[in-house]
Amino acid sequence: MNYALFSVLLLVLPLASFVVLGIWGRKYFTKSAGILGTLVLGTITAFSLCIAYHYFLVDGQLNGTYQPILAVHSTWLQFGYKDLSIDMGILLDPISVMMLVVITVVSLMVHIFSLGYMKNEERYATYFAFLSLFTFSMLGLVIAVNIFQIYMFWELVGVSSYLLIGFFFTKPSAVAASKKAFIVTRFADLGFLIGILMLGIQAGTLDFDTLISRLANPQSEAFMAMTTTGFLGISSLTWALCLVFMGGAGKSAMFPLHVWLPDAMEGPTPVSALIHAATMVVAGVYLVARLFPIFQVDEVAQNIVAWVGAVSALFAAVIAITQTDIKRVLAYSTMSQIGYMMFALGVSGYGGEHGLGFTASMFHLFTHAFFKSLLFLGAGAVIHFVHSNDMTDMGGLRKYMPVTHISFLLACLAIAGVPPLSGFFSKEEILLAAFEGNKAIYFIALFTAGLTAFYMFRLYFMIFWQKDKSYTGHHGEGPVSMKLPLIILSVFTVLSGLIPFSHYVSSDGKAFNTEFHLMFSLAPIAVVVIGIGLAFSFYKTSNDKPAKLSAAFGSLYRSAYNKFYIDELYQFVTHKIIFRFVGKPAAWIDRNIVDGSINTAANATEDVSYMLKGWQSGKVQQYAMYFFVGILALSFLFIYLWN
Amino acid sequence: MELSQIVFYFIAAFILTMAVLAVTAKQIFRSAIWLLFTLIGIASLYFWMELEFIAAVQVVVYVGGIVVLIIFSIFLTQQSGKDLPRPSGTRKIAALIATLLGAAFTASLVYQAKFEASNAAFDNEVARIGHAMLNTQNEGYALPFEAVSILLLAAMVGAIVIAMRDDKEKQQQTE
Amino acid sequence: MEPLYQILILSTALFFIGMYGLFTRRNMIALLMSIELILNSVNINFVAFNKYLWPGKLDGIFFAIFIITIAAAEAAIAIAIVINLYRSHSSIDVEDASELKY
Amino acid sequence: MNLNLLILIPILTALSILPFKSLKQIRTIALVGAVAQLILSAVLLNLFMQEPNASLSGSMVFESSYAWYAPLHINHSVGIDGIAISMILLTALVVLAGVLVSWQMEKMSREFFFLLMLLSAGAYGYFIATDVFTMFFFLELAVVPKFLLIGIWGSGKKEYSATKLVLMLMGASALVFVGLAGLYFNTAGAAPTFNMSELAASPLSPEKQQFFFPFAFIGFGVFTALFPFHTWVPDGHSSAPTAASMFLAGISMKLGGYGILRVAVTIMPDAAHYYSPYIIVLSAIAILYGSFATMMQTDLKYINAYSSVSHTGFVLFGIGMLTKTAIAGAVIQMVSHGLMTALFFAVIGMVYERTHTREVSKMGGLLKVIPFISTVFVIAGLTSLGLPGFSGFVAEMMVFIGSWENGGTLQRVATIAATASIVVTAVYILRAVGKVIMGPMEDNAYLEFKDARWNEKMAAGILIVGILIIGITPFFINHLITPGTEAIMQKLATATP
Amino acid sequence: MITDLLILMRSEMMLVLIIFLLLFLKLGSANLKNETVMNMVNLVLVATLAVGIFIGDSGMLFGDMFRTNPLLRLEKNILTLGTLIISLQSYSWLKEHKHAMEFYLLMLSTLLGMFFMLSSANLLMFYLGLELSTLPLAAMVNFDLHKKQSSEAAFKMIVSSAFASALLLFGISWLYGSTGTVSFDALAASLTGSPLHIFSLVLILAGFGFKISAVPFHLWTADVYEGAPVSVTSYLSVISKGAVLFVFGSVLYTVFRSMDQTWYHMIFLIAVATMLVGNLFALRQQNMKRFLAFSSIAQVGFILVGISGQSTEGSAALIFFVLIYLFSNLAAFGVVSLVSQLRQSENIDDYKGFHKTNPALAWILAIALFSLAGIPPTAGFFGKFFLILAGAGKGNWLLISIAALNMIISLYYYLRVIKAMFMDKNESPLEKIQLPLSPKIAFIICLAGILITGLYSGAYEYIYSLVA
Repeated sequence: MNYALFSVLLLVLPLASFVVLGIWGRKYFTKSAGILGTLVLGTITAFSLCIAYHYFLVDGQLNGTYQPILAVHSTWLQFGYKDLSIDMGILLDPISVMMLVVITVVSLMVHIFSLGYMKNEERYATYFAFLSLFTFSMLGLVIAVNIFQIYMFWELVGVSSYLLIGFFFTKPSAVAASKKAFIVTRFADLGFLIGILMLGIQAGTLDFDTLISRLANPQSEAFMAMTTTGFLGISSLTWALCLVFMGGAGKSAMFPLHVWLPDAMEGPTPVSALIHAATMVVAGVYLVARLFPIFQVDEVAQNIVAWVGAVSALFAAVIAITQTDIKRVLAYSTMSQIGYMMFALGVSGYGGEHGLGFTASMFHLFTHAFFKSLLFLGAGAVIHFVHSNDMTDMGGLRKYMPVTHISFLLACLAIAGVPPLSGFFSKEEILLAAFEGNKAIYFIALFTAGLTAFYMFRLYFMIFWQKDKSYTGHHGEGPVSMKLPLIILSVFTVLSGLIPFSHYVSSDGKAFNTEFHLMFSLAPIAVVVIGIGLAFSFYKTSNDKPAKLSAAFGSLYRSAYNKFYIDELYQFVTHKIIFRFVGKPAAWIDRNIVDGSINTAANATEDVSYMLKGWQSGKVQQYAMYFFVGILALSFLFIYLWN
Repeated sequence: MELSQIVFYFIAAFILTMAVLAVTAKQIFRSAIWLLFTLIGIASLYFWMELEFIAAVQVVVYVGGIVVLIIFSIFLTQQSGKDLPRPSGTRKIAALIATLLGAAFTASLVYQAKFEASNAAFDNEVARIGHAMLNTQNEGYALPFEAVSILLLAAMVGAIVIAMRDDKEKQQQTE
Repeated sequence: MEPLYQILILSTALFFIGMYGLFTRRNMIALLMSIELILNSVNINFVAFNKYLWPGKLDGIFFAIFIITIAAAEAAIAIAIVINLYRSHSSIDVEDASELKY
Repeated sequence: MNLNLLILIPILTALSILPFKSLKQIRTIALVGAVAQLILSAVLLNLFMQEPNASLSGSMVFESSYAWYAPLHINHSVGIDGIAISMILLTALVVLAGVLVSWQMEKMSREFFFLLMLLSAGAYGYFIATDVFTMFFFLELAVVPKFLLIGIWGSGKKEYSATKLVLMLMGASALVFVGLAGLYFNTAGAAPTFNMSELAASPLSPEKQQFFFPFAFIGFGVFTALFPFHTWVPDGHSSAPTAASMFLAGISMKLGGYGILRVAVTIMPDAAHYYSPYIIVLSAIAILYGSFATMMQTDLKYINAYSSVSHTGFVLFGIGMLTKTAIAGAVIQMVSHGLMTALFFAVIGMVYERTHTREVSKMGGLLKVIPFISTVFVIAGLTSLGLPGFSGFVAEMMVFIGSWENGGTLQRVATIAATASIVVTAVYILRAVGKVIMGPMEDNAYLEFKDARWNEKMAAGILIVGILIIGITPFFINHLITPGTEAIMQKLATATP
Repeated sequence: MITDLLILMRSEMMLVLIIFLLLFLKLGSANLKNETVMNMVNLVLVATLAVGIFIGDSGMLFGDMFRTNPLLRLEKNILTLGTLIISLQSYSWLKEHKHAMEFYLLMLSTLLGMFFMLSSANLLMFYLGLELSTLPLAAMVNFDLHKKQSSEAAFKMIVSSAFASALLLFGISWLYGSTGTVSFDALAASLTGSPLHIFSLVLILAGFGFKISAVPFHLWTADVYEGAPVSVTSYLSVISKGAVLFVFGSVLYTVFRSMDQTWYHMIFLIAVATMLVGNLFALRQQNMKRFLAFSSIAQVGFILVGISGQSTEGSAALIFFVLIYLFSNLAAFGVVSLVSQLRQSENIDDYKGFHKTNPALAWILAIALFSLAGIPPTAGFFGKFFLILAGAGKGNWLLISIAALNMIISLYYYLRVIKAMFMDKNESPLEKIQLPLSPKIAFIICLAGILITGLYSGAYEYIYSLVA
């Protein structure tokens, strides 16, 4: 089949809808914008599914390994150094195709959901324009052939997320959140950029395949150069990879660059579902997966990835337990799940069975996308119903919104990892990989799994059980456009786990089998059951146990509740230190020293002229004397000194 | 030393004393008189140098012309009677230093410079001078003569215009 | 030869005496007198040089003559100006004629 | 085609403005003139692309030369290469936009447009000159009208700013003059000359170069806001009327960079190698410190002015790196920053015209009432923080890559410092956007605001198109300027580092 | 002989003619209207210019008392042109003046004096020309008969000039004593650079310095310029200064050729001092005339830089610049004289809001000032550029840098005036000024000069061909 045509359309259509809706939207498409956007998304979803079908099941494979296909490829900007150039193109390989499916499907669901959810918004058209822009940039990111291309779309998704978080631009909190999100990720991207510079200049290329082939084999001179040279005793390859990973960590809200993610929940809930749950936040994971062969040859870098992932997973889970804002809980859970994916990559080996972690990570990315977006959309429906984000305002909703209730429950089970739902399989593979790769991380992961089950069901019970509050002016569960996505996603949630993922996605493109030993699965399941049980006992009905518990944990609880004061730390560094000790002085110096000295010079000239004015005394005899003294001086000088 | 020397010294002393008096006298009228004597002394110096013509010009123009002009102007400005305003001490000292320095400097230069005299006799017959003055060829001074005449004319006109202002128009202006 | 140097010294002395007058006298007419002294000393130079060093031509003499004439013209204009000044603010003190300054 | 048309058309426009009185006639003539300039430069570009030996590295095309002051070997000689042509296009765009935004210039409109046209004539003449004297002539021609533009039509402490700007720029050109005189007399050629190609062909001895390079470099550098001689930028830009600010930041600040490339680097390559570290350090300071200083500004025009300091820092930075990519990046950055900052000043002018304030703290929520202008504002902001798809990104990335090519520690450190500025840029841009465009509406009087008029839309549109063309299809301009940069690199290669 | 007189001295003859004509008219007490007198004089000046245009002849007259050649002829024409412009500009001032005839008589005799000075091949003739061009000027300075300042200025001028010429004579006398000649060529041959020669060089330099008002011999300038009637001021600042500059250049280049090392350094010092002092004093002036006085001092500093180049380019640049300076300064003074006619004062504050009421005049003044500041496209730019370039030929980069610095300082105060005219508010700005015909013509000539002389290189190339 013609990959080029489809994949190009895949990019062009959303871009076109963005331009059209962006420029003429508020004039001509005030009502129809949603439909238009959704139609476009439907089309490209069809395309991507068809691409996936063809790639995975028809002609992607060549003697047992999936070949990367360069559907489109052209030089975009030629540099004057070696044959260094930024290329634009479309690269189709298992992970990118898998991502295409995820992105388009989730995006389509979000579009449909938004039809109802955003109906009475003033900037309805703009909203869909932004969604299209995001979809375009996200797709561009995953099909990138070139590390610089990925960087460019990286920035684009950043800005579209900025625009969408700040969509309710009259809310100061939203504005602040959007700003924070952009700046934090920008800071991370700084590392990414420098990493790119190091890798690109050393390898003399920016294309992924060439880059990987040069840096992943220990014989190439580029590899030699980068491993022999170093800084602070760390090889420059490690530096480069860590800096690249810094960019990934920023986008994927890994500790300690996660601070923007919870605030990003200020955006419209569907957006959170799309960007901050399913797609953009996993870009970091995707980036690492892209460069996996290189990471895989560098021990240190890979360990850093693993540990950052593990720590984030635990850290986020702990915080999630204490939060009462429904969306924030979900945000932290997202962070925790992405932590899973990260350390899965971190502990993975390369090739076949050893590449289990890689596969697992991708698998989890895949499943997580569905159940997490489902959770968010469900939360959106709830918020739409309750007009509040705060769990304490909710309770007993199962009676009012059954569809939401069921789908939400399914999603909770999935994320908790209850068989036979999708989450179970992916998480199981991750734990297996961790068990083989790194025991310490395995135990952290196991513990975190329990925590996950606990806080998810805490959430679930607090929303749908307990005694119900008085819901004023409520208007039913919402239009079908909001129910439909929930149902579809529930289906995905239930079934996507059954896909034999390792046959399609693996570190080296070769299919392999993964089998589950019941013995191994016991531990996780037990942990999950404990977690759910605790949650049940604490939150099934409202009682004072939670208060007791939190009192028992005391300071730990408080600091967890305050997200371990990370935000305060950032506040301190940025405002107190950067602004006060760098910015202010710079501005002051500029006005008073640099500019001051120039003004001083000017004034000094004027002063001198006032000092001298006595020479022009108006007394002709003095003039005559100056005259004569001048003569004497010149004569003396030139007769006795200057000869 | 022979007589001419003595005469020269006498004349020199006379000129210098008169000059000093002229620039220091308390009353303007007196200093005018001292100036007159100085000029006469210089004339006599020319006589001593056997340059009768230039001496005569000196006497005629200066003594007969300029000094008279000056004295007239003194009368016109009714300054004859009272004492002159005295210059400030600092000014005096500064001037003294400057002039003495200058004098010493010039004198030293003069002594460094080796002027070797020519013993040829100096013919300054009035006839020669007169002929030269009207000669238009080399060695001739006809053009300078004309130039000076125009200068004198212009000077006269200027002086008249400035000095002979009638104060009627002044009143017109002040009104 | 001797007389030349003595005459030059004489003229130099006269020159600077005149200059002293020019610097110190506060009466405008006295100022003019000092200038006359200076010019005379220059005359002496020219005449002396012409007589003792370069008798061949009459440059020095003529210079002297023209200087004398110009001195006369100068004096005429200067005195006219002084008189005018005296009329406009009945003083011929140099210090009073220092409105224009700085 | 005869390049002198480029000088002639603005001057003729200026002169034909003079007899008219009413604003309507005057601005129409000015607009026609500006459009003519744009068309002319477009035609020029087209011809240039067809020119066979345009791709031959470095050879100037459409050259013509008239003996001007023959006894002094001074000629009025002109010619262009890709670099010059991109500058010319930039000028044409900015001038057209400038005419459009000053559509309502009631006060002394005749003089205003006259001076504007004079300025553009100066800029064109400067960019096409291949004789250093001609170049210098047009350089100064493009300075002094600004005094009147700022002083008469400006705002705030305009007289002070105008005087400061003109004095600093003329001081700079005085330095340049000394440098030029040095070149003129010390060339290794037979006779003293001002002709660039001859000067480049028979360069000065390395010692002489080291002596005269600072004069030329600092002189031109002041135009490009070389630290610490950049202080004319904030005051001048913020006091100037919109069109003048656009011209000032959009074009005048590029004169310096262009001059450095043409005169300092090309003619004195040895000295360029010798001084490159100093250049790098100074410009890195300018980039970082400029952006930090911007962070503290509260007046929109000051924000943009200081950010210009930081952005034009990249020009000098790229040049200082002396690698082909970096120099190409510097050139693209000149064009890009020209368009971007012109756009920014234009939109600031539009905002100011409505809110009558430029204090960030006194505005808010404009997006609700004037969406078009606000969108343009955001676009300008995003360009300035180097978003892919806009021109700024391309330029900065080329500079970064080109700088990283230098293995030296100093260069690496400086590059990292420079890259750090993109974060700071994001901070101050988003602060401005967040306060002015987003956020709750500051004042209900806003509800009366009218959104952009057609001329404002035109102006913004022209510049945005320019920005997008560079941002989305950079290979085009890159291809355009490559021969020029290669020529410079050849000169540098001849020198002994 | 007679034919020679008529041909070689034709410009001088024309002047003498008009001088005596005026004299007889005055003596015949024919009471003509001032307009007629002026028109007559202007006509004769035009005629002088006309006869001066045919250049190609050179020769000596009266032994070595008078010589002429194309270059001198050109210089004389420049001066005549300037005098014509001034006489056109002084229309509104002289219209009522009682002594218009005498004024012209004096002015023309000074012009004649300058011609003699230019043509002199001989210190005597040079001295006479100098005095002839100075003494009547002193009288002219006093021509505002009832203004106290005017006569004070005149007094200062006559005293300083007498003193200066006395020192000059002193120097000449030493030269004469040590060489026995006063003719330029002979002197050039026999100068040895002995201490006495250096001393006389300094004295003669001082004599010149007084006339061109170079520091430290400049102190009379500002006071006299301020006190004198505007027309006389412009005459002083352009014509008499210009003439002496021409002679100065040629004397240094020919007579003192053998001592060029010495005078190069003297000129270096004097130039630096002149530029700095002139600019620093001009900075804070409030009176327009005084301001222009100091600016003209600074200009002389730049000219000295050019002279210090000691090259053909140098002397060409000198003449070229004087020509441009003539146009620019006269344009400026023209506006100043109109304003002072109206306000009886020349304070810069009078010019606030000038552009509101008199845009044309404001632009003329602005262009003139730009030309003085050396801003393209005015001719001043080229003049300054070539002067400093000539100076740079010596490779004295210190001097060049100082000159460059001074260009900035000078620009600052020129901008002050422009600021006053265009930017400052003023509740009582000058009323609209009606221009009579003759000043109009003068302005047109000046503007044409300012705008064309530089952009079209013909003038310079012609001068260069004559100098080389």
